[in-house]
Amino acid sequence: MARKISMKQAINEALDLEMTRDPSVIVMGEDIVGGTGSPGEDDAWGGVLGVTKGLHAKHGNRLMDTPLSESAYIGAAIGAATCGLRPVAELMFIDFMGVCFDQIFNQAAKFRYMFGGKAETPVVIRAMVGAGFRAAAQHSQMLTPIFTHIPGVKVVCPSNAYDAKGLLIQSIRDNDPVIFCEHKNLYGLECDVPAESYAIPFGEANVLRDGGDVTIVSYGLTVHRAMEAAEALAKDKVEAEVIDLRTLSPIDWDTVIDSVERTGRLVVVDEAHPRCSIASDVAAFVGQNAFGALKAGVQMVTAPHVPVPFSPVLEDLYIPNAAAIADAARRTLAPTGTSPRSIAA
Amino acid sequence: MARKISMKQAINEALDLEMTRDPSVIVMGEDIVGGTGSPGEDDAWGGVLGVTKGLHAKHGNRLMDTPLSESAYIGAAIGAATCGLRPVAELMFIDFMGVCFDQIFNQAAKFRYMFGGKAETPVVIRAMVGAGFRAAAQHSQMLTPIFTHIPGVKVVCPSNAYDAKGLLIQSIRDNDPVIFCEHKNLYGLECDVPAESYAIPFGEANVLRDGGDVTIVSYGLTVHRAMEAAEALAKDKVEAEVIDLRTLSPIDWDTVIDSVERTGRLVVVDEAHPRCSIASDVAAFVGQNAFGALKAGVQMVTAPHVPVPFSPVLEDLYIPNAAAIADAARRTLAPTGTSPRSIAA
Amino acid sequence: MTENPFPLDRDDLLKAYRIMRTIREFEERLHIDFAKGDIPGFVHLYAGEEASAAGIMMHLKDNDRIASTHRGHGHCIAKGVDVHEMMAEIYGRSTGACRGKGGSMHIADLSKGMMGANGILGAGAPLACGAALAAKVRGDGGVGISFVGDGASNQGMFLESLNLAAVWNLPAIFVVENNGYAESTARDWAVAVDSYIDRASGFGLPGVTVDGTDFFAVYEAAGEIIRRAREGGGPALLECNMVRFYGHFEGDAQTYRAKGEVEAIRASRDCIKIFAERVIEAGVISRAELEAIDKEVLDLIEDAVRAAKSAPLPAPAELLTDVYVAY
Amino acid sequence: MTENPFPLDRDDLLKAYRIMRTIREFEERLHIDFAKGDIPGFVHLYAGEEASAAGIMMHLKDNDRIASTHRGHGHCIAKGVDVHEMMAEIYGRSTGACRGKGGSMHIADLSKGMMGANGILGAGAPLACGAALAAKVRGDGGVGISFVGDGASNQGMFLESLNLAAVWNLPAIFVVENNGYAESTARDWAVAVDSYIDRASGFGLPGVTVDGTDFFAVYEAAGEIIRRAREGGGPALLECNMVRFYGHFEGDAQTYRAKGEVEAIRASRDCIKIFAERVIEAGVISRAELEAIDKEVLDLIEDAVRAAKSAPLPAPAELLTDVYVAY
Ligand SMILES: Cc1ncc(C[n+]2csc(CCOP(=O)(O)OP(=O)(O)O)c2C)c(N)n1
Ligand SMILES: Cc1ncc(C[n+]2csc(CCOP(=O)(O)OP(=O)(O)O)c2C)c(N)n1
Ligand SMILES: [Mg+2]
Ligand SMILES: [Mg+2]
Repeated sequence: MARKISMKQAINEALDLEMTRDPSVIVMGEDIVGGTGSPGEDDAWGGVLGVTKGLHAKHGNRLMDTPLSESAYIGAAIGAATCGLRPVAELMFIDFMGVCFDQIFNQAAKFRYMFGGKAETPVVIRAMVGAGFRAAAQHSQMLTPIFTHIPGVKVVCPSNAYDAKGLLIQSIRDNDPVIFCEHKNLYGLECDVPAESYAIPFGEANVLRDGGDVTIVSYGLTVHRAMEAAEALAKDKVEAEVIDLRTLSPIDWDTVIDSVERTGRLVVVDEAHPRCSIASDVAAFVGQNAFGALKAGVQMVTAPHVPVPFSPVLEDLYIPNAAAIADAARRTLAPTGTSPRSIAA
Repeated sequence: MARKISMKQAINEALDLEMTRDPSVIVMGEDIVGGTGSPGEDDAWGGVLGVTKGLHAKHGNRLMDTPLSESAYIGAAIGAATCGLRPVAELMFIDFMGVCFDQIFNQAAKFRYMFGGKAETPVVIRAMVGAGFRAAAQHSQMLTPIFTHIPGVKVVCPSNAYDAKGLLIQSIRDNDPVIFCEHKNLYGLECDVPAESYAIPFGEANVLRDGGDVTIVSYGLTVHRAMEAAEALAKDKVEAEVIDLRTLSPIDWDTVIDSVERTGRLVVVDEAHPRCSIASDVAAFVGQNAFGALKAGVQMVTAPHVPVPFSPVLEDLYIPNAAAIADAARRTLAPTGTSPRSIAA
Repeated sequence: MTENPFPLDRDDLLKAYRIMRTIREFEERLHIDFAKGDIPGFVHLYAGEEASAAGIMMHLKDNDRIASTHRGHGHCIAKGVDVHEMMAEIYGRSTGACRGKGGSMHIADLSKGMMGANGILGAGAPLACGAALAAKVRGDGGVGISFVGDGASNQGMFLESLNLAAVWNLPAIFVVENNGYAESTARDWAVAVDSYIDRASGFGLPGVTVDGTDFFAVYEAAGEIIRRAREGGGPALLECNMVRFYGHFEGDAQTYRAKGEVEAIRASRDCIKIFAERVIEAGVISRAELEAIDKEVLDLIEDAVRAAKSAPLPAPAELLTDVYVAY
Repeated sequence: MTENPFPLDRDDLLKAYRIMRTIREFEERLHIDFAKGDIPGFVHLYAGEEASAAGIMMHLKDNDRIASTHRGHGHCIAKGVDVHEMMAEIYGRSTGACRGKGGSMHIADLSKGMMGANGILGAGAPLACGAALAAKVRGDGGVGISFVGDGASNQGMFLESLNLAAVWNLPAIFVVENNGYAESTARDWAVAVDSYIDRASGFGLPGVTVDGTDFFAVYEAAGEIIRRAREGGGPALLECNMVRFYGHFEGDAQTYRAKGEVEAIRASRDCIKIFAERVIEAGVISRAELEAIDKEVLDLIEDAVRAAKSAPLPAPAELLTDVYVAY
């Protein structure tokens, strides 16, 4: 039975279902319960934006507030995962990875390989990503390219409530470490979501719109901008195929390549900075592996090579928008050789 | 006056010259003096591989050993830089960035932007990078893509003693934060280096070899593998142009594009993992901005998507080698459309 | 006029009062304007905690540096950052202290020795060590002060810094602003030790705990610690026990607090009221003098808000500037 | 036969001796073979520190977990990791504990409760908290033990873990193996506090300091702490003061040490000699019994080296396997 619920509710529901199903699932993070040790109400916050609200009432001590010590508790989640639990640790904002990255990239990501295949680390690290919240440079980053670069972790970034639920359930059941990226500006977005439990496999992109003229690939918030761009292009009789990657590592190369083999044109949209980004990753892979199919250079539309600004007027310019995406698509349709060099300051 | 000295000596000399010239230059790191508080000789280590050996005798307390607290002392170097010093902090292995990344990417990199242009942070973070030392997964990483992704830091990775000296002097004089990556397997490599002081500007790639058939772009250790590959190719009458990027952020797009516009073919070699790498970055940029010049898909030769293995037999397979580079070059010369999909597990 | 029993002369008492009152009105006004929807982003108010900022900063000059927290407005004002520039920054205007690029969580003014509010907990501690190191290398007698909340006192960066400052014998001071909560979580649960003096001792640092709602207690303890640091006596930790009048951030419903808690602390632990009563009772300052300051402060804040609202927004080109000195 | 004055029966005394002797011979042999150039990479020897590993691990079962350091061979052996597999690992062979992919710094055997040596200082502490958490959630009475050097005791991850373990009341134990040096740097310089008991107190943890060259002192202190943790009494810190017989890593010229220092500690602070003298003197174990063990251990090591050297190298395809369970 599907109802319209928000991405925030979908994530809450996925946690609830998995905690109910599997007693080895525990959930921890700063204020994810809220009010621990404080004199007022229990379950006072349910996370800084209320994503875990209500779960403590149902699952009790399997939800744990933590002291403000990301290395210690993210590391504890990782250590517990190697001992048979399935912890879901919330790193409030992905921007905080700088204080606990060692536990993620040198420990969780490498155990299996360093130990010759003899370890499993089924940990999920949930974190808010993305700009548009007027939260400035240290609370608005995307950072997906950094995690995608690292072998041994998987990287997930849903664009809607349906995917968020199914991908989070898969993340919890998955036997490898997963970085689960939640775009804070999508939390309120509703769509049809079945009440039942379901898992969406990793490495399967979603074709949101068919089209034969140009392929637009993205993930997270900018998927919606890509759809807007596709609608604008349709008015000009340009039919864009829009692909939502959903998981960045593993990534569904087949769907991307198959589409480009039909359209011959590709735009990759990424809310991350341009250098060594998901955009450049996809563009390069396609350029190497489907060069013969390309009728024009792959166009990248990314955030600029600058930190996220605070002022709303600047922040709104920072995030790739539909107009820029449509323009990039049009560039792929123009005679080749005319595209200007474009890497923002 | 040029003499043959090793990259290790060249780095030592650059530090010595700048400390002599500018009293605001201080140098800190774990055991960079060595033996602090210990009963034996002073200046006992000069760094774990002896790079800073002898500098303490000359410059005294402007070289400082630190406790084993990377966030605290790297952060202190950054804080001191905003107060007018020019600290050079050694992060022994770049792999340790996970315990101090916040100070680098959220603090040093963002101050100038967050503060509206009102801060300067002239700090240099020196760190060993790269594989081949049989030092396993946590002491052998490249990680250059992660820093290159971050706006606000500059990233330097010399391939030889001459460049190391000139680029380190530039790094110390530069007014922005610089991540200075020293490939540990190049420390012993000697070349002609003038005794005098000289600075090599950032963003100027070095064309090590001219050739009209294919362009090979790399940096660091794999530049030497690229040169070997070029020699092998020359035997087949294929003339490769070899470009050493030297600095990854800023990066010299002009030299790369100009070369590709002549050769029409590009191989990018990167010791980092493939996803969101320097290789994909360069390939994507060229694919977007010089598509018309390309006669074949840009080929990437990278380390695989796996941690660095310990066993020498595996580690030797891990690092991109000359044969793989030459093969990639040959692929660009084959009829298009035949290149196989290639992203190692 | 009676004799002055305080360690500050009349001018400095008036100055301290003006700082505290300015902080208070700044925050009260933000609280109102945020609720109206005028202000974007995360805003953490310092109301109730003014005596800490004022009591410490009264000892500092521009070459002394402070590294602040996410709750930084009070530190900024006490360290001399321009109130108009602060307000404009919070409104995201190009006349802001950071030209609108930083916002509430990143206000800085290095020319005043204010190294920045900080969105990352604990991050200021290493930076303040760096300021202290620079002062030590230059021998200019400056100090570096890091502010940290009770919650952030569990962050590795902060803990490492205690040891580093002690090992290097830096003129660094760590002020723990203990307001009892980290977001919604109680300090008594999250910090495993009862006394910050013990935590400081664990790193070889002298520690002092004071009632952070008592300006004079803060002022005297800070004075002693700062003097010692300037003279080469090394780092120290100062805990100020204080109260937070508003929620963790604006919009916080605060259901984790006890019923009546906020009313009670506003009534009995308002550091500005306590200060005012003391100086009036001692006969050193008159109520009228304080009220005159109150009025000036209200005008200043009103003027700052008006100016901020009518100030230009950053031009689109500003998006791409100020990333590097040169690139 | 005389009465046994020790807290272990004869079998356990012989077992403890065998563990220590095995570690010692393992390390002595690596020292020789490394100098010959047989062994690749960084190798950090545990020789001289055996009583710590043995004294603690004698209390543990396979469901108790330990997180080790870069100097991990002793912990591995004492926790029951197979010596042949260890040696093969250090030689980079496919028969190694990690199939040659980890090497000296990453030997692990989760089936024995050994969570891995670790190339990142302080990283084991959060992991051991995780093991302790898992034991607590399951209620299986297990403990998680983190080993850390004196140098690494200044790492933020370690310090945060002390607080976390106390706040969550975990069955976690932090063993500081204080051998006086971090690489070449003196502990007394780099750790700002004189006593680790004070550092533990700074996080609300009970701390105990013992002579780490005295097996029985370690054994008794560890036993008490571990028992308490198993019973829900929470975490603790144990400092073992010990000596390092070799350099920081193989190849270290050790000019930072005092003249004669190594000879002196080998003569007077050899934990194995001290143990042997005590048990022989007490008349509980005979010299001949110990010598028999010595011989068996030598044979074991010789056999392990021979097997390692003739074991197959990893096949090229191994480069790409074992990154994910499924991808
Ligand atoms: C490294 C890091 N972790 C978490 C947060 C999210 N966060 C912001 S403020 C806060 C609570 C801080 O409490 P405290 O240090 O006591 O300061 P207070 O807000 O009480 O002034 C948290 C958890 C952050 N900004 N940085
Ligand atoms: C985070 C991190 N920083 C630095 C190093 C480099 N390093 C390896 S061992 C070592 C000294 C460790 O000293 P201690 O903790 O006392 O252990 P010991 O070697 O004496 O057993 C250093 C600095 C590292 N491996 N990890
Ligand atoms: Mg607080
Ligand atoms: Mg040590």
